[in-house]
Amino acid sequence: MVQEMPAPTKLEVNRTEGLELYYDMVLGRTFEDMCAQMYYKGRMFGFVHLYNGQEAVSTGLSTLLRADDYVSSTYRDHVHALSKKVPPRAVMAELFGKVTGCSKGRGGSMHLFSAEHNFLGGYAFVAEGIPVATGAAFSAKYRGTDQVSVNFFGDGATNNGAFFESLNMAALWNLPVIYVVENNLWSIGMAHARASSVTDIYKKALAFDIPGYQVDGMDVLAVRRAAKTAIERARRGEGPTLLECKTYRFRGHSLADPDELRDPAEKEFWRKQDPIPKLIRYLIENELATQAELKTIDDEIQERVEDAVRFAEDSPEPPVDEIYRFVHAEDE
Amino acid sequence: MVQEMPAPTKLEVNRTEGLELYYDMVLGRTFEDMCAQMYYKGRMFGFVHLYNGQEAVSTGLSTLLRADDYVSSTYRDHVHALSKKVPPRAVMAELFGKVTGCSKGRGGSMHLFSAEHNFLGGYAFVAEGIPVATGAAFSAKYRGTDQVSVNFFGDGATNNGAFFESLNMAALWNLPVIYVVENNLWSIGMAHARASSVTDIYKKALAFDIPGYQVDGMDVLAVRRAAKTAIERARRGEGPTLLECKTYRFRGHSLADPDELRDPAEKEFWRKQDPIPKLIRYLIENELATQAELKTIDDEIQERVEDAVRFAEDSPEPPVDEIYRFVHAEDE
Amino acid sequence: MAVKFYFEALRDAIYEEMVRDPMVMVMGEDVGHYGGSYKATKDLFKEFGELRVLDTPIAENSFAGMAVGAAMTGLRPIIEGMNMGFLLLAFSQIANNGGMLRYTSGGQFTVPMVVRGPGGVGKQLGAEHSQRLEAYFYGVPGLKIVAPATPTDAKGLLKAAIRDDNTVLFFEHVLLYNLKDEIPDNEDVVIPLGKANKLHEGDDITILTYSRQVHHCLQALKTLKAEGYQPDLIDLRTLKPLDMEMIGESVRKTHRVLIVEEDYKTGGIGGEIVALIDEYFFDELDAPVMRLASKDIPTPYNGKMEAATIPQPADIIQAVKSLVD
Amino acid sequence: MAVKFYFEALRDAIYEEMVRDPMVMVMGEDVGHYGGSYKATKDLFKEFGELRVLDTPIAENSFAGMAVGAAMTGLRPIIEGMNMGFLLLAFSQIANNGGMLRYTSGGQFTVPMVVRGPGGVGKQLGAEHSQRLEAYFYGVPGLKIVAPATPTDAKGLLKAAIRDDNTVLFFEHVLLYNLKDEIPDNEDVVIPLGKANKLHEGDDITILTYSRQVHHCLQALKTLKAEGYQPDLIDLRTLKPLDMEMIGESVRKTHRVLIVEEDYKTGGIGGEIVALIDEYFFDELDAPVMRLASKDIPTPYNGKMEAATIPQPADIIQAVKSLVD
Ligand SMILES: Cc1ncc(C[n+]2csc(CCOP(=O)(O)OP(=O)(O)O)c2C)c(N)n1
Ligand SMILES: Cc1ncc(C[n+]2csc(CCOP(=O)(O)OP(=O)(O)O)c2C)c(N)n1
Ligand SMILES: [Mg+2]
Ligand SMILES: [Mg+2]
Repeated sequence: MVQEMPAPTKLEVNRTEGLELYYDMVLGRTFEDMCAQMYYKGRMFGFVHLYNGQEAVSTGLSTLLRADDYVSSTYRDHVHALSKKVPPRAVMAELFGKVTGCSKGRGGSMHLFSAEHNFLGGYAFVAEGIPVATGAAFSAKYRGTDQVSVNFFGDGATNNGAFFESLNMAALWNLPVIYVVENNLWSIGMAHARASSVTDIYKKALAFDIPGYQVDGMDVLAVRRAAKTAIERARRGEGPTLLECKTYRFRGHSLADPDELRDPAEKEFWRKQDPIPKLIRYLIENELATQAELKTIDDEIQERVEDAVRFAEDSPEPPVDEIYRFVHAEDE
Repeated sequence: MVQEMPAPTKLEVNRTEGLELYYDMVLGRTFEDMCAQMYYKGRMFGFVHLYNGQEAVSTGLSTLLRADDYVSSTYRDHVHALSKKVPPRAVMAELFGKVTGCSKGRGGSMHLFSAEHNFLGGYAFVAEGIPVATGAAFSAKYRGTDQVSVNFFGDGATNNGAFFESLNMAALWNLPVIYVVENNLWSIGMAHARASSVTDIYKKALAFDIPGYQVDGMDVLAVRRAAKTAIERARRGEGPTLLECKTYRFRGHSLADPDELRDPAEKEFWRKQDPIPKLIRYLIENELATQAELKTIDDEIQERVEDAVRFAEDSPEPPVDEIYRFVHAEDE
Repeated sequence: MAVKFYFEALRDAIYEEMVRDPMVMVMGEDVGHYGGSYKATKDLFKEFGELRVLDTPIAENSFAGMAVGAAMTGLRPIIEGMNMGFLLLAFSQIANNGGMLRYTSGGQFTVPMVVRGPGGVGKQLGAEHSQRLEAYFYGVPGLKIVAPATPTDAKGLLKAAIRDDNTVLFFEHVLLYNLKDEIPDNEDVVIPLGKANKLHEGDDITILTYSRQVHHCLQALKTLKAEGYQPDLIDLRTLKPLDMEMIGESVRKTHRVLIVEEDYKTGGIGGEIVALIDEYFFDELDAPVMRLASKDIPTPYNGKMEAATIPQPADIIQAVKSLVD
Repeated sequence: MAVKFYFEALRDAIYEEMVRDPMVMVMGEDVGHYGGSYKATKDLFKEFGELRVLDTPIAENSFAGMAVGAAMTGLRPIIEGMNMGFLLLAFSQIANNGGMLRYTSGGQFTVPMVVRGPGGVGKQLGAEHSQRLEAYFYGVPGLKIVAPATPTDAKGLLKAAIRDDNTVLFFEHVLLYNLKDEIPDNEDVVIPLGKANKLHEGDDITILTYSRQVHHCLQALKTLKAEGYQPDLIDLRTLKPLDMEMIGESVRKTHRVLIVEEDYKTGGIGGEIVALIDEYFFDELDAPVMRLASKDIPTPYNGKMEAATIPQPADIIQAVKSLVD
């Protein structure tokens, strides 16, 4: 069941699609860079985990999803939320701890939520979101909808029991869930090969008799290709898929991480795989867009992210006297 | 890495070995039948899980172990303790809640322990003993001994996260541990095929790149063959092995279980595989023993088990005023 | 009225709620074909199908997490812990998400899940099967905790728990499943969470208890009444939130309080109740609130030791006398 | 004397104990190459090797269980929870085996394991990273629980915990790692478990606190003393077992008690302390023991709300005045 992906057909995306992928990846990158600035300026606190380098994964998956599909993530969740169309304003305001944030200032970077966008949350415990996403898929099947549940998590999470327990149940009941492993080769300071006795994560699908794919997570088109296959399978009610995306984070684990253990040569190697320039080359070579057009998009995004910051800055904090609000379902 | 076992060589055991296997299996069977009687007589309480039918697994493994090797088990632990040479008197007395019991009357059926015999315990939570056994193996490696750690658990435990987490760590660090799955096809009322998306448990070894074997758990010689390979590998410091023994329990899950869900035909089929008659045929055919000799052993064992009951009956209960004793390491 | 066992009352509650609301479902080990370890879901799968009465593998952490995800997206899962102790394995999902997710999501998501199963000390089940998780989970914000002592309460409180939009931990007692009781039938018995139950009116002492210890208290009550004592006996029923109204009203009347609980004395719920009574009614107290609880030890297997571990009617009688006389 | 940070003091304790006893080892996520999330094991693997300073996969339940098995067979493992909250995933191994196995085995096995790591409320880390497990684990029989407030205590108590033959939960505080302190060096600082520490002698009120709240109390103390108050300030240091001797002696002197704790008020350790003080010293009390604790809510991310969640020096000052005046 560990399968080869179909070879790419000549032109995989049209102009509109290509530009959408570009927009989503650049939005993610720009947003995260801005977060770093804001963190160092003391505008946001706690652990902030940035997504730089992994954009092709979030974009490759979520641009193919419907609004009523579910996405859940980890503590590295900003960009997964953005790709699911949670507005940058709402995410930035949350990071600023403002009441206009997507979790009303209560959640913070590791607890982003948006019911409106079926974004089921950032989960701060490793592997914690895997059973939750499986439950959302169960719920879709139970209610007889054809919604799909996509869950993003890292290589480190695949050594945790919840990963195996969930894949088994998803396989048993043919749940419409896609487990997307963002294998960025590291769990903070723990190299993947030191943590996993079998480093090819997609092969673990064999233990549950579900399809497992490994794709270049630095190539948004490759991710998209696999995503299409997995989403269609889930949509048809045929069951779960394990999708391993080989990728890399361009920054430290979190903005608090000195990042001293990763070999500079390794970082250099992966920087060259940056998914954004790769897509640019594709768009230009295939005449789907011009440099000028892309520049316009960049500026538009830059302005949108700056607007998000202004919005966050200007938004009020949640009133402290509402500190007990939302503890129980009774309080609206 | 999922391997075929070497074919049986003509005569696998000599007379002494053959009789030892016979003695150990019959002791287990006789002891458990006596437990059933005592339970119905109200001599023991709580959940009592009998091992009838699975004797070839415990015997096939433990008769090859050294006194300083470790064995750990589940709540279905009486016979695993006996095979590790914990005296029937000490086990029966524990089931009677007597101070002469192997856990001094504090543990009961699901919590048998014997430090003297390196029997690390019954564990009442499913899969709970798997990491503990892995830790004992780690300890052996750490201390530089060549001790081996053997852990018995059921098919149901292989759907629990601790199973996967532990196999991964044992593989990473090449720990001298043998994971013995007693696949008796059922977890209480849950059929294995309804609980595991891949029913061949030995294949899960692939996910961790360790050897996995599947053997006929109703054939003590087959189990012994696989056990030898796994124990030698562990002893040489080459790492863990997953050993799936296909077996069946002849009684309900526990003495409280009505056992209404298992098909009579299925029970009948497995009864025909009874490992004890199978070994008898082998011993007789190969002229390793006579019916008369075996009968003598049966009587000897019957007497030994009755003696264990008398011992348990006559033993005192732990003094209630010692109820706080052993909570902390400080109290001897 | 119909005579029902505690386990039947639970089953009736689940059955009626599943009929009433198609989003109510059950998941857990052996809840389907086997009917639940104490028969609380017996044959429900035949009527509602295997998806609504879902037999799960032995994976407490993940099926609890699945229930969270299902509850966030419209279902009302009831998860059964074959023994509540096993849910130690699901502590993070229950605490982080059952208890806290609504808050961290700024009120966007609710997790209407019921976590039910047998708790308490049984008949020589050994330490791991005799834990008292109501105390371990007590501090987790956002959770409600219930522990019914009778078939009627079991039914009425479980129906309320299923309809509640918060995560509710519902502790049944392993020794109460075969308790019989008259229950009003063809009628919708719903007992609101957070309301205690006065079992005997008296004015010389307040006895606060829950679950199986209610029955030990009722036994003690017979003797005590015969000897002229008049305890105000209260079954807390809901452990979190506590019914401070009924407790206060009673304390103002009796000025003496005895707490009888099966959980460990140290770190038990009794300590919290003592602190609350001091905080609100200290001047009403003629004597320190007394806690009669289980000894701070893993439950021993030996029968006599096990019996000595938990409060017995004789202990209750003695405690009441020591406080009143 | 040498000036040390709290994290250095922890590292020194581990280092010295590893030198002293070859069976002492460390396991956990990123304890090796990375040196521990708060550097408490920095570079130890270089000196002791990767087996004695073992980097584990992210599998709390199983590496805790591994530590149990290792401890039963001769090792003295120190396991680090990268954040203590993550050990909710290891609750069953810690409770069943760390806490109860010695008892269920009839005293045959001991589990000399230390479970350490950062707890408490940090600087906007969010709800899941700001839990207070000392309260959740408090009831588990057999466990000892420690929570040092200073570098000296961190070192001395950790060494005692490592030498203790019971399983000890050792709660560091995420905001104390960079606290500095003078520590007697080239000397074996071992502070016995179970002994509290008197930080200020006074006779008008007893303040009982632990971990980071000790520092909030010390801040409050400055103002209080300036205004003529003389609190008897006690750092509990070991939360289980409690030093009832020092507590009692103080209560007999002051007749008033304030508990300042960072764990949740409901189900917190304070409730237990109130109940114990009532049980043993009720007649000594001029007023009900007061609990100043965190609000019963998941810790909000917003900074102001987070600050309002836990007790602040101003709250302590006000509480003392309300009790003494
Ligand atoms: C249960 C749990 N254990 C440990 C942690 C601490 N922690 C946070 S992220 C992380 C590494 C996760 O690595 P990976 O799964 O590969 O995701 P990545 O950070 O690389 O995206 C760890 C150990 C946690 N948050 N939750
Ligand atoms: C963590 C946990 N969950 C559930 C149970 C209840 N339980 C006891 S035995 C059992 C079935 C185990 O089946 P298997 O692992 O196949 O072992 P077998 O009983 O067949 O020997 C279950 C669910 C338990 N003891 N521990
Ligand atoms: Mg990673
Ligand atoms: Mg089985």
